[in-house]
Amino acid sequence: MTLAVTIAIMVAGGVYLMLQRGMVRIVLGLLLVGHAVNLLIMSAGGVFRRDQPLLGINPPDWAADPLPQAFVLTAIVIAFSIVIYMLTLAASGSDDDTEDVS
Amino acid sequence: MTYLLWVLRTLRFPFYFGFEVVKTTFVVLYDALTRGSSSTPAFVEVPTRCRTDFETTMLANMISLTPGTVTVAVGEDSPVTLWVHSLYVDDRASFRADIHTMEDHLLAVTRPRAGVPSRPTTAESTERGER
Amino acid sequence: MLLLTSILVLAVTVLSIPLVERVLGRNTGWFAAAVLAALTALIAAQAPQVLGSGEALTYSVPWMPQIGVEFHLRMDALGWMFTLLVTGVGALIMAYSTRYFPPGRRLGFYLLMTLFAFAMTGLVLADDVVLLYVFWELTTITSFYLIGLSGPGASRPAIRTFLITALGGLALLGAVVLLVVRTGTTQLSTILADQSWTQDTSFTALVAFLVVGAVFTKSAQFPFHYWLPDAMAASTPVSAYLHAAAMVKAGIYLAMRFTPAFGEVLVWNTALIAFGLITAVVGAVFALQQHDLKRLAAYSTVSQLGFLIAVIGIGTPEALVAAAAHTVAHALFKSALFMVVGLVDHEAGTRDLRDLGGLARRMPVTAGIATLASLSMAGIPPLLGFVSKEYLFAGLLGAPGGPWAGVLAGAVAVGAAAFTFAYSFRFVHSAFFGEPRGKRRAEQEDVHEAPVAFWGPASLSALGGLVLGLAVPVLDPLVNGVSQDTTGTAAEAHLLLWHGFNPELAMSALAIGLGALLVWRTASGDSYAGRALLPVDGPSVFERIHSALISTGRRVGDLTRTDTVAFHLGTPVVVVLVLATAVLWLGIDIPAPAGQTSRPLDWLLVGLMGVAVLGAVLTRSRLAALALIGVAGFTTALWLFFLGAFDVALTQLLVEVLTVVVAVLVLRRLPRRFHPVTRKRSALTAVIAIAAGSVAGVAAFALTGRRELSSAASYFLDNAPEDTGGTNVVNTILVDYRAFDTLGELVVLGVAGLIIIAVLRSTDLLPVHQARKPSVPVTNPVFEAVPNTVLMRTVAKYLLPILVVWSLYLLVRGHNEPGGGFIGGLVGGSAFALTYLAASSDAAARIRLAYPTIIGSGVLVALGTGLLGFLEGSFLLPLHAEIPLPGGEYFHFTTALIFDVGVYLVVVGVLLAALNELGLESGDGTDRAAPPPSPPGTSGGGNADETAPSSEGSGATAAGVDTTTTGGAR
Amino acid sequence: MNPALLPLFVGVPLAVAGLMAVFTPPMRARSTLMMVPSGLGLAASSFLLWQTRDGQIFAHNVGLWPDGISIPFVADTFTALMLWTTSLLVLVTSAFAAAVHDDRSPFFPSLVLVLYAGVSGALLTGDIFNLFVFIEVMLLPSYGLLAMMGAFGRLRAGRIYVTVNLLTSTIFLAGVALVYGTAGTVHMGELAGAASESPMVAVGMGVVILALSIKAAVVPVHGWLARTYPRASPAVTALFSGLHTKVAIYAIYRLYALVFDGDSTYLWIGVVAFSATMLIGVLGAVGEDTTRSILVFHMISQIGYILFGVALFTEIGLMAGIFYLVHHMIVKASLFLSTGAIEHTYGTGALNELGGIAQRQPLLGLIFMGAALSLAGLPPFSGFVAKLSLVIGAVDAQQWTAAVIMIVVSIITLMSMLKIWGGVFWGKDPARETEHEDAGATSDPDGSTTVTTTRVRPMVLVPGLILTATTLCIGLGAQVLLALSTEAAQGLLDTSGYIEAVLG
Amino acid sequence: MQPIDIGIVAIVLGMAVAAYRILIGPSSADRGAGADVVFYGFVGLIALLGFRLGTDLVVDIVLVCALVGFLSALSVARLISGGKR
Amino acid sequence: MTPLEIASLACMIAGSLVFLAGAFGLLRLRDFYARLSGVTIAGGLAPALVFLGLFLDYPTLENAWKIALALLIQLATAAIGGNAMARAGYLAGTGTSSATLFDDLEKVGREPSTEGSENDPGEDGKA
Ligand code: NA
Ligand code: NA
Repeated sequence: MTLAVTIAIMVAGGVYLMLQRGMVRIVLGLLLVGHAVNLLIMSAGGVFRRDQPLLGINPPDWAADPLPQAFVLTAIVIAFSIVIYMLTLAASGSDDDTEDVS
Repeated sequence: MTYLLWVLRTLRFPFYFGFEVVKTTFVVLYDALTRGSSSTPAFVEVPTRCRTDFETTMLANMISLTPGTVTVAVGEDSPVTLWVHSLYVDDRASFRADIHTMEDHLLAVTRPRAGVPSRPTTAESTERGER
Repeated sequence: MLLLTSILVLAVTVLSIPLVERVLGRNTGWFAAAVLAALTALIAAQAPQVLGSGEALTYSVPWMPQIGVEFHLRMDALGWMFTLLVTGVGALIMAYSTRYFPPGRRLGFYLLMTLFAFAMTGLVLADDVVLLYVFWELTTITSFYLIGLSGPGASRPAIRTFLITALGGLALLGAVVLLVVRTGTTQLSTILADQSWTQDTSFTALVAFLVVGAVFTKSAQFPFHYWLPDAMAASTPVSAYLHAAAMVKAGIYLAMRFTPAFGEVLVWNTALIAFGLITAVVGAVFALQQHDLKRLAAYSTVSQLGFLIAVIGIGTPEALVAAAAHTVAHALFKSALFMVVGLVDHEAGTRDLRDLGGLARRMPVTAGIATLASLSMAGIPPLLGFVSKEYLFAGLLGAPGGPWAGVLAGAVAVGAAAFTFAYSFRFVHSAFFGEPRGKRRAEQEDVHEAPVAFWGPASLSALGGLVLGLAVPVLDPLVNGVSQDTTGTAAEAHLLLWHGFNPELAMSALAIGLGALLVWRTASGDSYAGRALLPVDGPSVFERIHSALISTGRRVGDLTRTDTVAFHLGTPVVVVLVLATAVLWLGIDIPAPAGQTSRPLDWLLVGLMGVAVLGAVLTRSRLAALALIGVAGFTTALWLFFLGAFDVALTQLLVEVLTVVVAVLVLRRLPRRFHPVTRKRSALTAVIAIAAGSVAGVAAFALTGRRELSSAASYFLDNAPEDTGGTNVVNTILVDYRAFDTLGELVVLGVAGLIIIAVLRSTDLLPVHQARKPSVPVTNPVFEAVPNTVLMRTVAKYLLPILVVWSLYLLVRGHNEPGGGFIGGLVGGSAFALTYLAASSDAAARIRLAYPTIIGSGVLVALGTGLLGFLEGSFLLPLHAEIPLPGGEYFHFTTALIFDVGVYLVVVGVLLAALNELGLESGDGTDRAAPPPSPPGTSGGGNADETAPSSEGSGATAAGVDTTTTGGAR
Repeated sequence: MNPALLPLFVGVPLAVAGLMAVFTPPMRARSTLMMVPSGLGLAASSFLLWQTRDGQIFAHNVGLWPDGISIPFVADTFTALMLWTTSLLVLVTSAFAAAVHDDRSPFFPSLVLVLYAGVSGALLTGDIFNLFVFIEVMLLPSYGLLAMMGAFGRLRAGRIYVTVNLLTSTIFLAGVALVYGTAGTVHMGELAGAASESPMVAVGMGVVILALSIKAAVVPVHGWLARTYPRASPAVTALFSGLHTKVAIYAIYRLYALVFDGDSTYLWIGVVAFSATMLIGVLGAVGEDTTRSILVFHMISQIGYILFGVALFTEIGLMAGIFYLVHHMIVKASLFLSTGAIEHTYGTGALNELGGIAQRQPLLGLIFMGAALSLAGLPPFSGFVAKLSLVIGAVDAQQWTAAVIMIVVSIITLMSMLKIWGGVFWGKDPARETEHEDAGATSDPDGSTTVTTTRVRPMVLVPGLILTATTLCIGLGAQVLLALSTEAAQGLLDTSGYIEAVLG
Repeated sequence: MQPIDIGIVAIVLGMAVAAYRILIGPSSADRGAGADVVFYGFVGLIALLGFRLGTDLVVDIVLVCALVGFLSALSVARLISGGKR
Repeated sequence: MTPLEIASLACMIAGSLVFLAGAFGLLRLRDFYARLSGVTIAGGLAPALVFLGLFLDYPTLENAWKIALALLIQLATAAIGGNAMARAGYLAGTGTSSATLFDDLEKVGREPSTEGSENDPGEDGKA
């Protein structure tokens, strides 16, 4: 529930920003939506188990599903790669506006 | 003997500075969390006795870490001049004196042999102290 | 075998044309004519079998068995007749072409003409509907090119012709598909013999309708007739062959071919008779109107094709006999007439009847040919045209639907025939007899007869009409065979020049009489020619539809013709919302949650996220938005901590920090505030956003957390230490179980570094934005870079080694505790970021490392580790070794660690690339020139969006130079 | 073939890409080196195609972890066919890029190779999260290729392209999350039939397929494609057109077959969306005025055709769709290469600024028109067989409206192809006109000669020629590709072989 | 609820307050200062979580945070001064 | 609870409250330079207390040096961050409170400024 509400807030905010003008705002919106989806992946593992899946420290009994964590790690890096590239695009050309030139 | 004193000074130093921080923290918090403000802010030029980058950095950081004061600029000369913004400045001279006290504690640690040199008192700075 | 031979010979001829043409040039026609003549002889020799015994020749070989298509060929009487027309007339035209064109290369023409002959032969021999369609379209395509060969002026007519005939072709395709699906076979003869589908009236009507569409467009029936005159832009040999004798007959052939199926289908009869007669009349009337000999011939063809279609529509054996006879007659006289047009055009330099006249004296042979052919066309005995027209009349009188129908059809036909007589007269008389007229009168003095090689083929064609007229019974087996093939009954017709007084004869006489009257009343058509009879003409109607379609298309394109990114992002979001609404509307049963998914402290994060997101949405300051999104990112990291994902949280944290570092490098080149948007748009966006958020929330709530731990998760938690030697299960997944994901991820990251470099080398960075320039004079001590950065440099000096050591520590321990290549790399990269940030000048900040090399090496290291896995049987399989340590313990070494080193290198390389490419201002490494102190009013009060063009240009140049000294790609 | 070698389809191009980023070889070697992996890939995929032609399926658990834990790499006929086509396109397009010197741009060879590796991985993987990763591996180089090479407006195009694709990838990832949340696995073998059994999984998988549809530019989410592709460099457009949307289509085929079991409940959605795609795409095309923008809209239209095959989900429908897919990849790339050659040589793709090229270079005209006619579905080219079988499939499934749309669309397709033909290959040659003006105005002989001797260099023509020849061969010898497509279609209809191969 | 949750609530509240400062500004420097505070709160919160979740793994994380958090502060400062070093 | 745990808890809660107070300082103090004091509190005393609490909770030698290192780094970086922010704000022309007595920097080189404290013209012209 809490995670779902968080995801809802993030997606709403992200979509709002994404549909605005200017590359930076769009990038920030996409970033936010990306975070939200990462949380969704975590949620997919079932967040009623919340112990760290570190078997040197914890027994596996209540360890969280490690697979979504690996997915999220990969997704974070991929999103980061694209975000820094998008920021590069925002800073090149004539300006960062994303609307038609009237 | 000098060495032992230095060790003691060094050991005392964190407590001195910790106390300074705690004290000023409460002063500033009182100001911030009560109605109105008693602050008399100013940007003050503070000549120092720091010779090495380490000393300069330590002094500037101590000033910055103390709530109510922050180092804004660092001058080029050696010994360096600092420009400090402070919330509570009565006049230049007294503020500089406060900073120099802090500097004394610092140099006492960073200069185990030479000890703390005397404070710079130039005609100009005295003059400036008069508002 | 003969069928295959014919097809193969033609195919080989086509393929050999490029070689032959290289040698023979325009005389390639002789070669082609020889081949076609030989084929004609070969096929004619089959008459005894095909016509005599009535047994069709067949050949078949599988082609596309998956959809039942076979390469079936079949030659019955109908096929025999059309094959002969194609090859015979083809031979004549090819020969004619050798002299029609001036000396020189004619590769395109001969290639296409032989290709056409090939296609047309295939069309009339195909016994597979798909194959038929293939050849049908092939004739269309060759026709298109042949018209287009005539130069720029022919391009629109060629395109119009192509489109209209292709439209019909698609109707044929529709019919083909319907038949194939219905009958389960593609063999034409089987389909036509199959009685099952013809019982279904509506299906039959649909197929008939589609076939009619194909027939009408190909054979230029009203209202598609206009393409034929339009196509006269083609050279005369092309017109003679395609637009008189062969291609237009494809429609006739198709109509005759399908008569067994549709002969009794009302829609078929009605459409063919009605439109055929209309076409006959319209064509004839328009023909008389023409000044251009070629257009006259073209309209005449339209008219004659109308006659043929109408009589095929009757569907009786007698009618089909007439159709067969007239097909032959028309091919002969019309090809002759077209060749005559070419002769006249060639010799007299014009085809305009207003500029011709009296040519008979200069070109007696041509005049003779023209006369002979025209007489046949006008239906004057003893030519073949007379006989065939008599049979046409007889056939039409038998129109189904009661006696009045026959009378009506007959009457209309007589009317059309009268016009036929008139334009035939006009053709011969206005061109060859009387006095020379018009502008070119003087030049006509120099006109002389064409060489024999030029007029020879035409004369053969014209004489054919005479010979066959006189010896018309020769055609009996043919026409009866055709009748047998198309109606199932042999008509047992005996073609005769004279078969007594009968209605047809009277109709012929009437037609000739009326025609003569018409000639007299219109001064052989002159007084009548050139007048507009209809308010519209075909080509302009076509063009109007064409441009209407184009403007519709433009409007369709306009729907998405915008660079507004929000539009392109909004569309998918809205689609998702629509589909989500549909799913919510339908509803899905969901099981109960598998555990307590919420904890009280979580609400703190919900609240913090709410504040951050709301702030980010509301603010118009770029910095605030970035910072607040950063807060949201940190809150996400906190969430990850709450969920027990320490590695992920740490990664998220580091990425967040580095994103900020990179983002500010970009942000300082942009205005302080975001672009303004209208309130209305904000409201709409807010609605979409809230809907999207709700959908996402509902999906997260309903579709997650409702099952027990997955089997994969249990496996990992139970087996990771034994399988991999690591206890940090997440890390073992990353570098062992799913190393392929990680390999992909690191490639993605590396490529991001490369494309940042590549894009910036092809594009200029924006300069630092005016609004962000310091507003303090250079003389102020705050401005001095070197003394003021001493603090950070000093701290950085102590921090750097810690960062490096710590990053390596994180790298190595990752397999068992939070860390790993990525986290280590990010911390290591931070060291470079610190170096960059703390430096007192760009020159000092520049990191002189070849970061593309670092990135590439990282990828190679990771890949190399992956390839090592092949030693034990699989890509990316980690190898393990126990390395003895001095203390008697063992260090568990795995190649996964080397893999992680690759990850580390890529991360570091990319961060270096971003910092150097985005962060540095100018190539010389010195500080930017101090900006002039700007008055407070302008520094902040100006339009945030405005950037003076001059400063932009200079800044861009400065930034562009940067590429010369950074990176190691060179 | 040893299935353990399948990951080399990814590994070899990546290795060469990495090497070329580390050591920058001299120009000439660069061009050659760039083509080595796709050449090897072509050979390997031909072999794979040969081996899988009878329905044999190769699968390998990468890293040798147990079934369901490991990421499987799987190759059946469909995969092999796609790999073959992909390799061919990458090879040919690389040759074109080398001929027009695109490969001299920074990192171009590396980026193309990574793109190739990404596509190969996406085709081979049997794990939907890994599919996500490989789609990203494919996209990242594309982001750069689009924005760094091309004409005016490429940066704007680059922005649209990267943002839309990121959004789409995010939606894809959300779908993966929901699938994992509901089904508890991302392994395609374990997911088999899951969506037809559980509506919850169907929703998650629906999100994945929706994201793939956006990537495939299905109407109404096609606008981004029409705005971005025409602005890249011709070689890049050709490469993208052949690969990107096609990977999405491939994945839709695979996932719908595997996870939905071709559930006919959702058939109507596809029928509506894909019919609209056919129609909107072709109408958009006919309204455009430059070669590439016309071709790009056609791409959208053709995507409707291809996806119709999976919407039908009959053997003939799938077979036709797969045939269409392969045909389309080849033909579209050919068209982009021939018009790209013109654009490269003459500096414009605007119909009203070109003309008379057929007369000057008949071979170029032939290359274009062969592909154009193929695109319009005319015999004897592959497009005819593709369209015929698809129409038969539609009629067979009683999808009358769609069948009619398919036929109507092909005439409009022809119309717009003729628009290019009439504008670029026939008609007045503006260069010649300029020549005359020059001759009249100035006495500078060099100026006019330069104009008239402008010709597309032979090396630039060869790539397009190869592809047009391929479409002709596929049309004439259709039974070969039809047989392979049928085999592929059967693999989609009966997924037990696939499941057995990945789960043992 | 546990006693430590008071601290967690306090820090989150403080972060929210700082976020509000980021939003209202008014100057870029104010926003930057707000961002700094949020980050410090984040570090503190992780330390508190170590107490709450009963793991000293957070010590390493805190160390990393202290090391890198400063980068964002320096970056933002660099932005505020328009890239001026 | 052991006394160590109680001490740990007390330190942590105290640190958190100091942080909250610092954040309120950031909100309430009247100009940017004053607000920096809030930052200093949140980045100096507050983390110091919290870190101490963390150490008391896990009082091992390894944690001792790690936390000591973390604290040193935290203090050093917080100070540098504060300095950088102050200088950047000054460079950007961030306004000062009207109560400000004097500015020695200005005497050395800064031109007279008309900027009011809460109305920062350097920021967001088109507000
Ligand atoms: Na301070
Ligand atoms: Na043109």
